[in-house]
Amino acid sequence: MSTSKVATMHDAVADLVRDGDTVAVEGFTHLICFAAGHEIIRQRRRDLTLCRMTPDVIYDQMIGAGVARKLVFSWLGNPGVGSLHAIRRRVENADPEPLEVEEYSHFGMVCRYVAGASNLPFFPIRSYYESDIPKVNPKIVPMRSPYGDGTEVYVVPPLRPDVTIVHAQRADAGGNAQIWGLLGCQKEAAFAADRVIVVCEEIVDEAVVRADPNRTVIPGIVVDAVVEEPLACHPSFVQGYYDRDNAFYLRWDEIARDAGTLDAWLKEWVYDLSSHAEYVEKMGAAYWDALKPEPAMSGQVNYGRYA
Amino acid sequence: MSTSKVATMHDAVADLVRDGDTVAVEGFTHLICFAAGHEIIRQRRRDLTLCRMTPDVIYDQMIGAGVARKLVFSWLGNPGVGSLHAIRRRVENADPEPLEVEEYSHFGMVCRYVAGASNLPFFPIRSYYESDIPKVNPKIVPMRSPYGDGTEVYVVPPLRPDVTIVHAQRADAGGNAQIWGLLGCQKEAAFAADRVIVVCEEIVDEAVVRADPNRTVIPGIVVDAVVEEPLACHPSFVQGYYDRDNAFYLRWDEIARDAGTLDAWLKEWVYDLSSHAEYVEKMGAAYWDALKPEPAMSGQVNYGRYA
Amino acid sequence: MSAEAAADLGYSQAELMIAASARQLAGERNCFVGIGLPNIVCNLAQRTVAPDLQLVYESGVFGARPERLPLSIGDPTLVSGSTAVTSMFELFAFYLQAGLIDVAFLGAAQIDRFGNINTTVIGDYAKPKVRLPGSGGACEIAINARKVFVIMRQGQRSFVDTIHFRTSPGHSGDSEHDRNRGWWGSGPTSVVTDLGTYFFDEEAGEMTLATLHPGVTLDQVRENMGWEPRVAADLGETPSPSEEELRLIREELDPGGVYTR
Amino acid sequence: MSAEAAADLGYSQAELMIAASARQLAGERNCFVGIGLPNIVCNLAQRTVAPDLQLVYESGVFGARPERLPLSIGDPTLVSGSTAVTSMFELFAFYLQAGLIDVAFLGAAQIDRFGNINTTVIGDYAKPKVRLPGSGGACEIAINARKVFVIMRQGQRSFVDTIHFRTSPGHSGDSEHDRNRGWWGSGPTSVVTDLGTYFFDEEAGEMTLATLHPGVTLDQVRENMGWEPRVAADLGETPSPSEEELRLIREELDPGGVYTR
Repeated sequence: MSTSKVATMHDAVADLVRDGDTVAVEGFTHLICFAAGHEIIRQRRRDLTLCRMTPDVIYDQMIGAGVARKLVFSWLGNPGVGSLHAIRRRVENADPEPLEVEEYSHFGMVCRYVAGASNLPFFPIRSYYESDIPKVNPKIVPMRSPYGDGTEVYVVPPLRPDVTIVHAQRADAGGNAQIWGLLGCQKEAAFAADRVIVVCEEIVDEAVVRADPNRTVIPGIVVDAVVEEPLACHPSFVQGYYDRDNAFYLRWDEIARDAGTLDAWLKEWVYDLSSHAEYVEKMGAAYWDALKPEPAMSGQVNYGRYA
Repeated sequence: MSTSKVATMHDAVADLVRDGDTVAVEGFTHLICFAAGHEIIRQRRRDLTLCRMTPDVIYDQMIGAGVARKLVFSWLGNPGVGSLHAIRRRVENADPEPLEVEEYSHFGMVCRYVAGASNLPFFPIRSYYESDIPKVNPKIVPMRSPYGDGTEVYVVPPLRPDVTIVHAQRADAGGNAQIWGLLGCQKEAAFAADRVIVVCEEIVDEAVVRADPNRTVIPGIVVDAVVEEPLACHPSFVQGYYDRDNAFYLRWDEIARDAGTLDAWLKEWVYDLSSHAEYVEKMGAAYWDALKPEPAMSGQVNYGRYA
Repeated sequence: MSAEAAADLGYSQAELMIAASARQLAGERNCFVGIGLPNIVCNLAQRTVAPDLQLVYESGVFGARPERLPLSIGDPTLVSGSTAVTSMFELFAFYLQAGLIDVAFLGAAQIDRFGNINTTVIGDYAKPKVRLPGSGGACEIAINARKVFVIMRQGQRSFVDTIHFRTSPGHSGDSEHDRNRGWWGSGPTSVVTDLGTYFFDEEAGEMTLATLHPGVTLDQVRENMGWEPRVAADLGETPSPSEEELRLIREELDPGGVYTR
Repeated sequence: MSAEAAADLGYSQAELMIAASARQLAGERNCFVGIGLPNIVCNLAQRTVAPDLQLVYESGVFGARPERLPLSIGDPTLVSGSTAVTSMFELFAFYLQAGLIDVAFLGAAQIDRFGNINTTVIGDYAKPKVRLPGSGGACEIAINARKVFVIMRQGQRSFVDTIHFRTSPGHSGDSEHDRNRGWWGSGPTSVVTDLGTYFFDEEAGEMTLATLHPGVTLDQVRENMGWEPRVAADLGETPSPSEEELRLIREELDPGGVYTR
């Protein structure tokens, strides 16, 4: 913890994300680290297996940019809007090339991360009964209770990404990350991974973290790099920091319908910029101000000093 | 949530704890609700199956008072002090009567609650290999991974108490309980149970809970009664409210060595009192003042108002 | 029923569907809320027939009190002021799988007479004509929620004789089998469309037309589904939304008319 | 070695055991701390040979910075000012079972030459002479921690040829078997007693005397164990605690002398 893990997004991605890796950028509607996705696009990683419960706009951008050969997921869409057109082109028409898919249900994906995080060879769930999902995914297999009660469950295999990237409201230089609001499956995905990048709105003093240890979701022990990158989740949101940019989600539907438009967007907003800071600047301060919520404070609790 | 579940300890125990029940009073060193144990003794419940990871002094008192016929546990002792003499008398010498025991390891007990809370027929763990524990507990059985990787795990069965009793720093009248500091397995034990009693230091306005929803550990949805009972965990501790009374843990070692001394203690501190409030009064204000820590505040976080 | 016809009645199709669904939530407690119409349905029920209704979102929120109309299942307005926020593992394991969810809403791209639901693909799985979102939580919701409500527009492409992929299981058509499956769920319990409302016959497990919306004929229903429907012996008319229901929808729940116009 | 003899050397038995154990933590990172001596050992190591050592407690605390000597594994002083507090499920699953714990301390009522540990019963399980605490987390700690250190006093009743119950598995005596068990742990790696320090021979998996404490003879060691011990070819003497180590123990870690006098 005494060692700082602070890095730039460029260096974190350059050092820790490799061609051919299995990568999970997690965050369920909340805390989706678009800036990390953009950096992976910018550094032109290839042949990634991308994992995410909800492939959202960020994976449409990454897959549209050609970084991935395979997608592991449980719900594929632009939430509240509709389809992810770049991904659909690849799945439906192999345009410009095929995309392998491996799909689960939400709880199946979550349990795969839990199994990965817990070093378990499988995880049992009560789902998939009489569904066609196991028919198209042979990794989902039935298992009978050993207690003779006749109960059948399905089991899913562990998911152990090479790299998991998550975003937090704040972290200290050692990578201890605190998150509030929707927690998704970030903790499980981080513990399951070989390498972890924590991106955060603010790097704070260790004393801030230690004042409220129950708020720590990911401990520095599993973290390889900490990147301070404000507004990194746009157009997704960060509870207490900025709102979801719904207009962008709607706009993406238009952008992604056409490969040429998508390429132009990538050129303007990813390739032609050297960092997320430039993206933030290009959008303009007024844009960000409009996404900022009024404060709603949590109140404090007393841990007590026991000296 | 609109319905109040507030009850007195007397009424909560009278209504929800029945002879022959499987009862879990959970809390790992922290938040052990002694006052609930005393009320169960006072109401002379019988034939209980008592479950707890660490049977601690509270179960020595309850078992010494004759409420239980069976104990399910993972570590049996007076932490930092030594033995639980009343329980040992029953296990070693059937004095005054036998006590059935069913034992696991800590993680085995935790996973039993997780399975109970999750409606799973079993839960896999990587423990018990080459240990004698499965030899004396046939409910712990080996299972091979269905993925042909040769990995063997052990599985434990779900634990579903009839009643779980937990203590929280605060709860609202609907039973939504917030806990900080050591979390033990209370959440899992509460979700696993048919009936749940939440005891708390303070009943707070619902708005306090709603200001920091990530702090809620047990939702009112699974809670049947909420009891406001300050200092209910003595001699255990409540983070931020009072310290562990180590002197009492040491004293218990003397008290419990002799059945007569133990009975005299129960008469003076349980049977002859009508409530925990009388226990608090009998100890005297100075006693409690000495256990109170200096404040150490958590700081606040901003959830943001999204209107 | 055309949109104009509905407008003539003083309310929109969506408003009628919302009111009809909300009334079915009378007395319910813990409800897994979807986004869009189901969200408005639940909020309306909470203000009318189900004051104890707790809104649970698969994103991990329990007891939400949104100050604005949430635009996604993970809108930050669902978190602020809620009772509890939990990890998705705990939400699916301790709430849903444990049987604490009384009612859940599911959408469908295709549904068959037994309430089997497809949200995965149109066409062949390996080479789909249309790649749909997939299960999300729907598969385990169908299996673990005690009741499942479906709200959707009906037509020849969505109410089909044979779904292309069974994402979420419904009734099997064999009530004996269904009773012994050992899950909390037993297939959808209610379907509300733009034309009428349906329940599922307990023995046959088959979708059965309960009411026709005002101005809709049985022939219109038949024209908009891929099988010959069972019809309740006491087929009635769906009650119109009350003044109070319309006021709540228009003034409080969807003042912008995003989902209801 | 009698307590008086140790006093003559300018330090207590406990202080020697603490210093000897702490030095073995050089360079380690994540340590599962027990209460009592192991707690002092870890705190001493953090201040000397292992500045990056993180103190992890099975009660769910990571990165503790206790302001006082904790009297139980769940002392509130472990929580205040720590880096993270987590549920016990997560601590055992995500930290321990996942292989993140580099070193753990275990106690023993009985230990055999292979490091198998009994903390369950003396005598017959069904009718025990002495009912001991049982496993607690010990069984999974022995299996999942990468190294296991034992600190205990030795004698004929604790260092036994045949333990009465195997609570926590040690080495098997078959190194080929041990390598293929597929766990992180491989039985204890170090034992420090009041008489000497031991390691486990890699091939035989057997406890081997590495050093004798100052003033202790090999015969004394033999008299205090239930089997004929293996002795390292280069059997040496345990280095005495340094001035700085003694200062830290006496002034900072156990000023009341609760565990060290």
